[in-house]
Amino acid sequence: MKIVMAVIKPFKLDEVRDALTAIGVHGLTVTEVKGYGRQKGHTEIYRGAEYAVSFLPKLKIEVAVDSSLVAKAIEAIIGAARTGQIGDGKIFVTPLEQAVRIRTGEQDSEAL
Amino acid sequence: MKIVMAVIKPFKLDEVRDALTAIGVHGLTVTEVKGYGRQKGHTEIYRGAEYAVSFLPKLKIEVAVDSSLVAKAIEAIIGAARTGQIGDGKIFVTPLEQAVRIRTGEQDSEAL
Amino acid sequence: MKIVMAVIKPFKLDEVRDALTAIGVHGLTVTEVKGYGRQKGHTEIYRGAEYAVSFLPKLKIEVAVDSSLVAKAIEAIIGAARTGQIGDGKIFVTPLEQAVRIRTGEQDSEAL
Amino acid sequence: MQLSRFVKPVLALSALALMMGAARAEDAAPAAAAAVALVPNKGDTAWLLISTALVLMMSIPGLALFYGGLVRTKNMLSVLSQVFMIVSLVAVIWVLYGYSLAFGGSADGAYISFIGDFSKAFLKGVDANAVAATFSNGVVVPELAYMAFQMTFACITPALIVGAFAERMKFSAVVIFMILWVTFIYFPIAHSVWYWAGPDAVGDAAKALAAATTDEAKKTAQAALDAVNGNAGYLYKLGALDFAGGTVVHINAGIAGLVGALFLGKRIGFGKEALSPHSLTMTMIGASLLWVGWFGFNAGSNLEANGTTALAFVNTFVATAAAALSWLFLEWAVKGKPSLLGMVSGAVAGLVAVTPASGFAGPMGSVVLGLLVSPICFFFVSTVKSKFGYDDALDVFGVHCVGGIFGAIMTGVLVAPYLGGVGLVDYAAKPGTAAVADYVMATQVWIQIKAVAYTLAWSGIGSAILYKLVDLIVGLRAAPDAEREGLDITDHGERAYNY
Amino acid sequence: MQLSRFVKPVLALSALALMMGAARAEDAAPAAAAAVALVPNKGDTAWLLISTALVLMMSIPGLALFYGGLVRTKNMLSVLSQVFMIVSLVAVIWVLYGYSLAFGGSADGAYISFIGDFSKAFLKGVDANAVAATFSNGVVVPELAYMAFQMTFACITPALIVGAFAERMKFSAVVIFMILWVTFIYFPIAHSVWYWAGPDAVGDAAKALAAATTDEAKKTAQAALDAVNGNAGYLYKLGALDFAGGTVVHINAGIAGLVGALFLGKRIGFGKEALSPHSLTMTMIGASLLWVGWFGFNAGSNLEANGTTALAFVNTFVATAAAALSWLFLEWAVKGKPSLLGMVSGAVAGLVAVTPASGFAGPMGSVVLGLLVSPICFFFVSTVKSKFGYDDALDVFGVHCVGGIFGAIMTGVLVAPYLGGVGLVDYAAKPGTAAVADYVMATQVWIQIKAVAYTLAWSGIGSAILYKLVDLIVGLRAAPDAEREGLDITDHGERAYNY
Amino acid sequence: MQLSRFVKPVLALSALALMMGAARAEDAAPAAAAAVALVPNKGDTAWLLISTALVLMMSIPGLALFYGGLVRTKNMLSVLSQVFMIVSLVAVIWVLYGYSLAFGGSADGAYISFIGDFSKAFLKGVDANAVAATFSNGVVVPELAYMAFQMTFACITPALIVGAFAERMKFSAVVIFMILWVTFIYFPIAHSVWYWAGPDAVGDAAKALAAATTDEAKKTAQAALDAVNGNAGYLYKLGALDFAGGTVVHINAGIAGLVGALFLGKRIGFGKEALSPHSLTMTMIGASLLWVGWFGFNAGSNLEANGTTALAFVNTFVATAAAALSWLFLEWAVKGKPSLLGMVSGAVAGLVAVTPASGFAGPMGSVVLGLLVSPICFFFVSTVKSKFGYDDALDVFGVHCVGGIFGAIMTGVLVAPYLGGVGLVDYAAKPGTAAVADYVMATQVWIQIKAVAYTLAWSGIGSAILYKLVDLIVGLRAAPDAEREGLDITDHGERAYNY
Ligand SMILES: Nc1ncnc2c1ncn2[C@@H]1O[C@H](COP(=O)(O)OP(=O)(O)O)[C@@H](O)[C@H]1O
Ligand SMILES: Nc1ncnc2c1ncn2[C@@H]1O[C@H](COP(=O)(O)OP(=O)(O)O)[C@@H](O)[C@H]1O
Ligand SMILES: Nc1ncnc2c1ncn2[C@@H]1O[C@H](COP(=O)(O)OP(=O)(O)O)[C@@H](O)[C@H]1O
Repeated sequence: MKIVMAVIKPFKLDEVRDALTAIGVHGLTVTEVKGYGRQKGHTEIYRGAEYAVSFLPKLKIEVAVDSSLVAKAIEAIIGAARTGQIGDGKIFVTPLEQAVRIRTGEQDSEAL
Repeated sequence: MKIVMAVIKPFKLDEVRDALTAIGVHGLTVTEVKGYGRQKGHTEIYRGAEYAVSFLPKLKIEVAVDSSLVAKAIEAIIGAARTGQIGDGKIFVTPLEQAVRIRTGEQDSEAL
Repeated sequence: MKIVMAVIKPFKLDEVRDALTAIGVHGLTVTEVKGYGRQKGHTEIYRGAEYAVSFLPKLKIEVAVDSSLVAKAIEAIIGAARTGQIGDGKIFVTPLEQAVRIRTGEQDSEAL
Repeated sequence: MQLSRFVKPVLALSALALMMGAARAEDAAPAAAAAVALVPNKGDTAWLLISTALVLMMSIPGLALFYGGLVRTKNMLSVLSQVFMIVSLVAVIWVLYGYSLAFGGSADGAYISFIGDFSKAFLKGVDANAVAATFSNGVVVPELAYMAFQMTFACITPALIVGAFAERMKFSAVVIFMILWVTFIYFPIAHSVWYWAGPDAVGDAAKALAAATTDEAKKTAQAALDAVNGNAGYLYKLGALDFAGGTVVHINAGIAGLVGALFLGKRIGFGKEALSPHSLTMTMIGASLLWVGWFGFNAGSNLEANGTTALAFVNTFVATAAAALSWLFLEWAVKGKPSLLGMVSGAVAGLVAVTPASGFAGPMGSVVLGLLVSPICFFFVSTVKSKFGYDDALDVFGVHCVGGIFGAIMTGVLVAPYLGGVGLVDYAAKPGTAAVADYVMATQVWIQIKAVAYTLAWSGIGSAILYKLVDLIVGLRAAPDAEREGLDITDHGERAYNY
Repeated sequence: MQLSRFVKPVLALSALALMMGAARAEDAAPAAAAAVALVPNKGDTAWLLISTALVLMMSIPGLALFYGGLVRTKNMLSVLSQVFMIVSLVAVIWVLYGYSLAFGGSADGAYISFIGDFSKAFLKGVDANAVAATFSNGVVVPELAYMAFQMTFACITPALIVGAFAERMKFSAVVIFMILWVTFIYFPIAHSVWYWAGPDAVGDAAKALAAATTDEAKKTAQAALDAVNGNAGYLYKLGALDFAGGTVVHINAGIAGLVGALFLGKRIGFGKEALSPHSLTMTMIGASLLWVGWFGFNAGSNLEANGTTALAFVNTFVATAAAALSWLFLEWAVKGKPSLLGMVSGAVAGLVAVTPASGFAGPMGSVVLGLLVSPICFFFVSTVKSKFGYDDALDVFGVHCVGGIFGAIMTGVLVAPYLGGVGLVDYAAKPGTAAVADYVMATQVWIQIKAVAYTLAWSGIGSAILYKLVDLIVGLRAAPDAEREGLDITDHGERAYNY
Repeated sequence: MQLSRFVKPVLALSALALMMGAARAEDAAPAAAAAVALVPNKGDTAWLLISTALVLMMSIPGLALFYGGLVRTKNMLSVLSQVFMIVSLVAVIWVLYGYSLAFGGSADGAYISFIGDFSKAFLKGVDANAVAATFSNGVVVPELAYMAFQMTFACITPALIVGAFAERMKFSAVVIFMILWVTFIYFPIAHSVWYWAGPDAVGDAAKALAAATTDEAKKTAQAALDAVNGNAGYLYKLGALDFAGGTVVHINAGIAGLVGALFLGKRIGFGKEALSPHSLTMTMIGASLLWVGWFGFNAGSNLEANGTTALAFVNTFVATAAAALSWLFLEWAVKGKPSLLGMVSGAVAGLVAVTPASGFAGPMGSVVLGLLVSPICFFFVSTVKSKFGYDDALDVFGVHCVGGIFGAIMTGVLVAPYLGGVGLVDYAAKPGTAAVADYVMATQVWIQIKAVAYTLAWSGIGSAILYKLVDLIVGLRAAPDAEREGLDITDHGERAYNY
């Protein structure tokens, strides 16, 4: 099993969710984050004092999937989240050793 | 070492924290997240326009523990967070290769 | 590749970011979290009712880096985030198996 | 004889004339006509109307925010909705029959001491030309303005109660309870305290008595004067002083809140989890608007814009300031930190306490009143509440009822002329003027205590019955799951914030 | 003859005197002097000034918060900025030439029915001693106070429009559009509805006619009276009733909003994503302040502080309360949940509907008006909007225009004396008093419908032209990326919240 | 002779009578009695009281939110607490001895030009029947109302200062500093500017002089008139114009703020980190309420409700609007974006600048004043502040002091009748009326500059001494760790938001 973690632009959430459920993902967890990267931020000015804001609002999506689904999941995310502009975000895949459903105690694939 | 990451219902935080400290966990990190899964959301209506809200507020708990403690930690979390209803959440276990305490530079088990 | 995840004090963000970019890290993702640990919290009193607040505001930084950069990154973070007081935080290193840039589809090192 | 409020329509005077036995309709007519000839002063009208707007602002957004800030995010809208709904609901009920039950009435009703009648239902006879009496002989205000001013009191009082059972009562139960509560508790109490025949009616009857020469005429005139004096609410006749609503508003709502908190039981997590206020910023805005609006409440209760109005204004200002400081420094001393919530709670306690006293006490008396009320309320909301373990969520009992009782009793003290108070008045002694009446502190304090006890009993018992009734009809309490998820989503289908 | 508002400077009277042909300047002088001798009542002045402050509070922060709470976080400041900017901008324009275009004018202008002139530009002649007429013979108010009161109406009306095209119009476009809109739409409409010669001018001319003995004198006097009656706005002369601005403010802004929504097109994501309100707390604060401030708007429109003022106050109170309940229970029945947003939307709909009727209807009529307006508006904002698919973001059309139209027409009904209304007045019949005029419901309703149609046409067509123009100059709509990022950052370089 | 404010109790007149030497107590009595016979107009009383409520609303919640929104979340409650505490504290001090030190005083005190005495301590003699003079001969208001109105000025002025040292000063230090500051800085300055004998006292003495026939009598009468004229504050006697508190409130608080910012040093992170406002929404609400409340501040300062009140109202309206636009467009031009914070900062700058001028300038003058003040303040808060590097956190100096100075000086210009101003008055020239006095612009501007300098010196030096003193007693600055964690938790044990 893997955890596929994607950092995306906030307004792409619904599309990514739909793309993932379309390939059989039943759950995911979303976190509001601030991203720093190549995408340039903006300047805020408060009474003449200018602040460069380089952290931009992004959403982090974490999906635990069977290893077999990883490639499809990546594809689905890219398909839904790409705008072609800098700042579209990243996908990171990390190993997942065990998964448990709290309600039932089911393990691993059953738990997802 | 492992990172035990649990997604739970928000009002269960204190109980989970207590259960974990009871088995010797000294620290944890909590994030407010939105979860999508089998638990159905609710409908919000604003001036007649209905929106189905499928992302529900959850808390994500991350605990770095010695591998030996993983089973106990899972048990503790299940014991505290289970209500028996859909949406109780998941526990994910991922490998942790290195841990450092910033203040002292202590490593791994010492750092937890 | 690894994911270096650090939990730090909020006001240290800018310094940590600068230290990381100085060693060639081009991006990172920040999350507001609440930390529970050795650092004692404070008491809040509302109309005579006292509540012990043991979760403190922290920032979690996640940086995906080439394995070769891990040591340097840890060093940079420690250098920037240490105040010497309890609660300075932790650094956790976890394996990263794959990285993809959504915009271009670039993989792994190229994607970071 | 003491100051209080009253409405004197032409009808009332005519009824009075009829009651006099000797008077024929033709005789009454000129008197009535004379009364009609009194034209409101535009300065008074302006003041009464702006005061009315200020009191509405106390409820919405004032009270709604004060309370709303203190609950958890997930119940914010439920509090705001309950307050807004109550204001709207009671305003409509008020013009339909509430005003009549509180201020309508003719002296021949046996129940006149306890409740009005339906003579002014649907605002019958209350048009742009109708006038209402004030506390000064020969001074009237537009009755519609008086009616609207009183309406805002009827709107805010039930809204105060929701703080006690916040975060757990079903919205449907709140709606039904409030319809019943204003009808069976508020209107009668308001009538008991504030309904009387007005200074001119008293003065005219006294004048007639003085002018009577034959024994027969004297007897008739005395009977007429007695009838005028009898044409008043129970607590008014008792001689209870309540300038702007210590009993009617605060004790009344406060005890109903306590009973509600007991009936509904504690919130899930009470005493275990931190049920921290979700936005003290909102609470502070609410408290500030309460303070600002309370000038309308208290100084507006003088109905006119004169020196006494200014006195009530100043008393409201300084009692509040003193109580805010008093709570602040007490908490600083006792708990180690001076909190904003403590300070604004003190301010509200001061406002509550000065309400019945505002037109009677002097400024220095009000400062003392403010300094004293905070420690008492502080003791109730921290020590007493945690000792007895009831979950009066936003301290409606601890602040409004306790502060109201203290203020009501102290009003009997601070009215003392030798303490800077304005003393008591007698409208019959020198007809046409407000003469000085005898004042004995112990007597007055005892009257105040009786008024407090009456209010506690009526509202406490009555509210208990109503809660029980509503529980039987729709159930009072939200389901545990709904309570956990928050009433905003479950009762209203909305969320307060989507940042 | 019907009630409306008016300004009677010395100049106007003199001009009138000149027009009379026979009158020499020397003759006019005493009349003018007599007019000058009228001294404002301080109660009226106090009421008018505080009403003015209340109406400003309706715009900022009231309306700004009501609207701001309903948009997404990223556009909060854009809404607040647009409202604040419009208020500031129009206030300055108003004293430069707006007041003059709306309320300046002499009867010899051929266009007098449709717009004023520049005779009062830069407030010429409007100093601390100038007075303006009210609706009562012999009663005046300081013209500066009248001018300031009217200024707040000119400020809030364009601000209402921004709700329709919220979250997508460029700030620069809003600035330019609003300068044009008040100049070409608001000032003329305000003039058409509210400009007239005042009760004393009418009364004096009628008195002169009555006093005329010779045929020649009668003819001259009749011509003079005709001139006075002709020296009024088009809709005023039509006999349209609009106590506080149903046509001028709500229909006017509402239709301009709809046209704007159509011109700008839908927001990105409209109908697909949840565009949930970011803070219903702010919306509730805004709605509450609108309610409180609206007393200034409606009851202030009586200019004096008398019984009619109290009537307008009460009508405003209860129509709003009834409409809030009506929407609440309807939504509860239809959608299953009683929402706060629904309730406050109902309250605003009630405020809108009662605006033209506030000084004319009786309280019970206002309750009925409130109960009826909510279902109608509800139907428009839910069913009609989604059927036609236009993105009137904050329902300016559905609430203000639709509610305004309903209120305007119902005013013709509820003014009926047999429905508790105040009836129509005639200032010429018994010169010096406001005599009762004939009232036929069908006639009056037809007049009201004509006034609505006139306003819809003028504002609808005029606004369309102005949107087109501004689109050509700077472009109306923000770039898609800017819209997605939010106008706060892209237009203003700030963020509303940094928690 | 110029307009300013004053209190004329019976006592003062008697004292005056005694001073006249020739006058025996018996002679004084009728004069005093005559003065007592003046009854306040209810319209004036209504206006003064509602103005008082409006000024309280400026502080809480207005100013508190305006400031609070600009700090970081972690210091929100500290700002709200400081403002609320100051208001409460000063209100109590005011009735104990503050009012007396500012407005009490008899002419025989050698220090009468600089401070009052304790003759009105504990509000001695200030009861519901006492009256205070206005600026019109023969017009009085209830002294309690006057006292309350002035109280709100004393409450808001020190609250303005906290913006300068926000986010770093200990709460205990703020408490002590403010007690000292109002006592030694505010009361004396208020006395210097606003204390005088009133129009009737001047008129009566002048009348007596005119009536004197013998040389001896003339000499006595002249001495008496001199005594009346001498019985006034220093700046008043200088002839300084300050209608509503440009010197007393804004320059006074502004310079104290700057000194505080210098004493306390910069916040940790100043100039390095982004110290962004945590809620511009709150700042906008605050600014709006400041604007609305400021009508009470400025137009209320006329004490009466007449044409001049309307003038002050209009000036306040348009100067603010013009200044908001001016800042908006300037920032748009210079920084590329029109920000909401800029616009509301401009509005506040406009309000500050028009404060001293509000009753003296004409509307067009006020528009110009508004347009000019914003660029000046903008220059100070952006360029000057960053150049000198002081951390005046919320720009108390840059907006209030600089705007106040500009407004004070410009008042000397805009009062010019040929610029639409109202000119100067002389109460002695034609006793019983406010006659026109000579006006020379250069002279008046020079007087204004001297008043500014006096205020800057007194408050600047005095404040420095007080900061030093408080630093010695409890220390001014919070510990670095506390500052980093935020004063809400460390000083008050609460958090503003728990979403
Ligand atoms: N090395 C990294 N580790 C963690 N997160 C990263 C890293 N690089 C980028 N990100 C995240 O991805 C987001 C997008 O990256 P950015 O460089 O702006 O554009 P792009 O994805 O188009 O290359 C950033 O805002 C940040 O949240
Ligand atoms: N595959 C997944 N990957 C990541 N998080 C998940 C996944 N499935 C569920 N979750 C998280 O767990 C929460 C609970 O899941 P849900 O399916 O609603 O109920 P249950 O845990 O009872 O099966 C979700 O709200 C989501 O946050
Ligand atoms: N075992 C753990 N797993 C995850 N996060 C932890 C763990 N221990 C500590 N943390 C995080 O690190 C933060 C700092 O830890 P703490 O024990 O307070 O101080 P120190 O880092 O100086 O030992 C905590 O607030 C928490 O967010």
